Amino acid sequence: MKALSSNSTSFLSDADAVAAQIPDGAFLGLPPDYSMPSMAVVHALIRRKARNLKLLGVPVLGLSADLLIGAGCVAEVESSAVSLGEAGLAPRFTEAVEKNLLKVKDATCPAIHTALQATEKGVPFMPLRGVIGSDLVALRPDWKIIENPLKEKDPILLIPAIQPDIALFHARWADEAGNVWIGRRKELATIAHASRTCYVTYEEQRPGDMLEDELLAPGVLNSVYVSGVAQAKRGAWPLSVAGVYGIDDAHLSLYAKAAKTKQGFQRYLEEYVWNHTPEKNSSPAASRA
Amino acid sequence: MKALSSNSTSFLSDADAVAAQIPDGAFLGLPPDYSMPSMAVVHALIRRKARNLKLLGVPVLGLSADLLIGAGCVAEVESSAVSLGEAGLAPRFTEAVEKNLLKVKDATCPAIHTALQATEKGVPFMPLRGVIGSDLVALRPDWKIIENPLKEKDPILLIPAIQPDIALFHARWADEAGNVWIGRRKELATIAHASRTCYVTYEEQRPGDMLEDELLAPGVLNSVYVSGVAQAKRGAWPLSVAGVYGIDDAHLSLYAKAAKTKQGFQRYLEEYVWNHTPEKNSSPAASRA
Amino acid sequence: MEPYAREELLACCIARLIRDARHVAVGAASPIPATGVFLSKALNNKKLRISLLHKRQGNAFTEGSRELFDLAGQGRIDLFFLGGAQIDGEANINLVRAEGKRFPGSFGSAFMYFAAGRTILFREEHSKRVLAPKVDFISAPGWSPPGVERRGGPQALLTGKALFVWQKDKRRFRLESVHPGHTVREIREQTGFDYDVAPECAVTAAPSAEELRLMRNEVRTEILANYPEFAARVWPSS
Amino acid sequence: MEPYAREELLACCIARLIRDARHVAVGAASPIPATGVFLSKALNNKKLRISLLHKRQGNAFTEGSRELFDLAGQGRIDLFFLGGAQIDGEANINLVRAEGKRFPGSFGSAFMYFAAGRTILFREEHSKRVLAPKVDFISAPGWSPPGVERRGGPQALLTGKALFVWQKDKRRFRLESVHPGHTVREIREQTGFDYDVAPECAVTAAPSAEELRLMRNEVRTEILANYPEFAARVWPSS
Repeated sequence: MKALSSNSTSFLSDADAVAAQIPDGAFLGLPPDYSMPSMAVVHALIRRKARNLKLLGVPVLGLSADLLIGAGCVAEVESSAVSLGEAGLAPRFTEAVEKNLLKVKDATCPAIHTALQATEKGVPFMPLRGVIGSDLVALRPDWKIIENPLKEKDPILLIPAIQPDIALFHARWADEAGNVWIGRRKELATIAHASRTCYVTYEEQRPGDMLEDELLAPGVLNSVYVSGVAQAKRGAWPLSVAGVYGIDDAHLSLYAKAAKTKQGFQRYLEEYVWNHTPEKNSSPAASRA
Repeated sequence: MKALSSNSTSFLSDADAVAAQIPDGAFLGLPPDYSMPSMAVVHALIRRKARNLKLLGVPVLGLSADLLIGAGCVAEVESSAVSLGEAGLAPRFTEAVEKNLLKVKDATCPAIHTALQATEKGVPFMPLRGVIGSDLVALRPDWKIIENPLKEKDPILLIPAIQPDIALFHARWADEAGNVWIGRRKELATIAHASRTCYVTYEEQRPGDMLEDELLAPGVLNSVYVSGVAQAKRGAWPLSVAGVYGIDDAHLSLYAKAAKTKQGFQRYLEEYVWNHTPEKNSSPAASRA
Repeated sequence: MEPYAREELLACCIARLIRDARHVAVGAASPIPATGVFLSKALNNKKLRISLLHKRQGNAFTEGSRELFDLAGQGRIDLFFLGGAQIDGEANINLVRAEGKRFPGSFGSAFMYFAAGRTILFREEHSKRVLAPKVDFISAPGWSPPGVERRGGPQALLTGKALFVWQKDKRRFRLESVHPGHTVREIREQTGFDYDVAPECAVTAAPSAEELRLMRNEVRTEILANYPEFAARVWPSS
Repeated sequence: MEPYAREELLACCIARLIRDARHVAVGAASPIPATGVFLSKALNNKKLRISLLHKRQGNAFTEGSRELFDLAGQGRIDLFFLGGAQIDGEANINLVRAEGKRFPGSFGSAFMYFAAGRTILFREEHSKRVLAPKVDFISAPGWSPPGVERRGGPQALLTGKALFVWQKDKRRFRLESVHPGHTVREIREQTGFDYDVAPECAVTAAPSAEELRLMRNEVRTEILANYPEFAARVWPSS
């Protein structure tokens, strides 16, 4: 396991500047659609024609992965699932797998959390209950069933630590100290803790240091984990930032329909990624919380 | 591992009502002095003459343990340390150990976190780096050094899961739904997750449900883990509740001096525990955070 | 008898299966199970704790997406729901791939099927394709050999046409009831695996007036916030 | 030369040992190490990140007390401080018991001594009792045999009378400097373990005017907030 960065946070100009920090072939830890993927950087990665990315879904993936896969940026996906949730299958992922164009390492949600928590704690593995008897085990030579060393006749699965090169996500706030407010989306902290570097886009900058505020601090990811931040207003669109804007369900349906064919997907990219106009974002109002 | 409670939270009348829920012989998970021990319930346990408690320090203990030990409530302590911090040694703990009146299971901080996280995740053990070569290992027959099953010639320590009977601590707020706000003191969540039951005293009750508030939610322990709550104003005194009142350093010094002798300790109990008058609490103002 | 939607019948079946559960977690894209759970709470289980994994507002999980699995590992989830691209007669489920088709993936099934107190399998499509003799890929096994730690397993399998209960000792499903409009023979023809038939096997009871009233009022309100398309379709604003 | 307090000299010794560390964590009851770390930052290491474990306000840890250990496990802590009721010539430390006396306990030493990039051992009392031939109890070992994973270990041992550096290859301390008012011979007499003496062993350099100015101004402000008794004693309000 490589020693991880603890430098101070860089303030980058925008999502494209973040995408420039993500080299081809990087192993990216990404949150699910409900937990603030940085869609702004996903779009920027497509624009900079990133290639051979490896994606880790923590613990599942959706629109962010489907866009990157469809645009040819991805060589491999490790995830417990890739889907658009209520909007249905992830069409570009599904087609890429069915045509054997994408390497998939199938996992199960708690195995991914466990693997990242192992890196978070600096241990080479952690055990996980269940899973034994699932065909997932045979497909994962890195997973190993052992006899519990503390009890006789008790088989248990060991999951090795995973260390992404880069944690990438969006957040509501960054402050002047480089701290990031992730609120209740604590999987973002786990990804950041376990990754060698971490880039975050944010809605708004807050003055001062959120760690000085007892009410905000519980939702803060300390800047010690944050390599760089960049502002990206509505940077999770068409997904949501709790308390700021809701999921754009209509846009997700539009995407699910468009991306059913390669041509439809290209037209979607043309309109929403290549000819980038944030004004097109039409996120609904936030729920009141 | 016993299945854990997920009933709804009871609202109890006061700290004494909480102490009545804690039977003699219970295995109590307690936070350190800097992380809101429920001193109100510690006092109530002394008043109700609790006996044979087993204390787990997560990961260390201080005034709360020293009081309970001095008052004869404790049969065993598992902790990484027991001390009064800047105020010096914990005098009742020290004397009890030196006179061989107390069973101590010595640990090291991350081993205790690891043991509780194992219970939190429902696994029977977790590995921990380091520690090999420490005399702690020989004294802990429950700890075991194995060869890393995923790599040759790599000895590593396994720590078995620990499940306290009762998590006990103080918090700033409880709400009408039984949720508790612990802020950045996340070890309190770990203790609660890993314990069979959890009792919390709080400073103030908040109306409604804090989970509905995006800004408060990140610091909330969900009521699913909370068996019972009771109001205890200044319930952490002479220790602190961040943002509400600071540590009463002068009182800690007074205690450290008084408790050096058994007689001095009894006089302290007489004044501050048996003749319980909350008005004696003289906590300094909160730091501004 | 009042007319009702197919979704309402299925939600009623689920509500009747909840019994004395104290804490039910409901995953993504599960509006019918969610409806059944809220109905159970409204009917006869006032203290039932319902944790919607993807609740859009006031989400109960403050430890992120790991908390559901930790809760289950702790034994604090009494009941969970799983589906399957395929489900077989040993209650194995497949969420990964079948007949050249790729599905989203196993999600947390390989863990939750073991760790939740019990699991209700739910899949609307009732066909030999879905209810297969043997799944092409085991995302999560329906049972485990002695010695493999496992807290829970399947309780029942609900489809759009019938309800089966799981017989743990026999490791076989038993047909419990057939939904109105379908027959025992039709079920046999459209099920790819073998199963027993309960001697008392009957027609699934239709939703009562009280069940319908609750679903169309307080339950609808809960569902609308999190499954807006579903709620709008099943209970269009009156 | 300006007069200075003993604590100021020791803090200067620590500041000089920090070198290029990017992240230093300081535990409880460590006002002199904390002073040294803030001095290093003020002097020549502006980007140094200092995490005070028990910072009373604006505490950097938002994952609770586990985060320090996780950070160290991740390799994000370059430098840590440990003390000892006893320390021996192999750099083993004892925080548990000696000569019938009980001390608080091992704290996180058994992990941090391995996981932090390097550790400065600090103990003011310099006596044969403390600097023992062999500790009565190893809370954390000074070195580990090949094959035992260990990121870091001791860098130096600072006492109230002298500074030793750790020679990893030889597994022995080397006396590097003796604080003003003490002699090389006195150190040998009052140290219970054997050690080498650096050929260039000299008197520990006194704090410079600049070091004193910084300690008495910006550093004092930082220390006052977290170690009020210490700050009031060493730097009484002028």
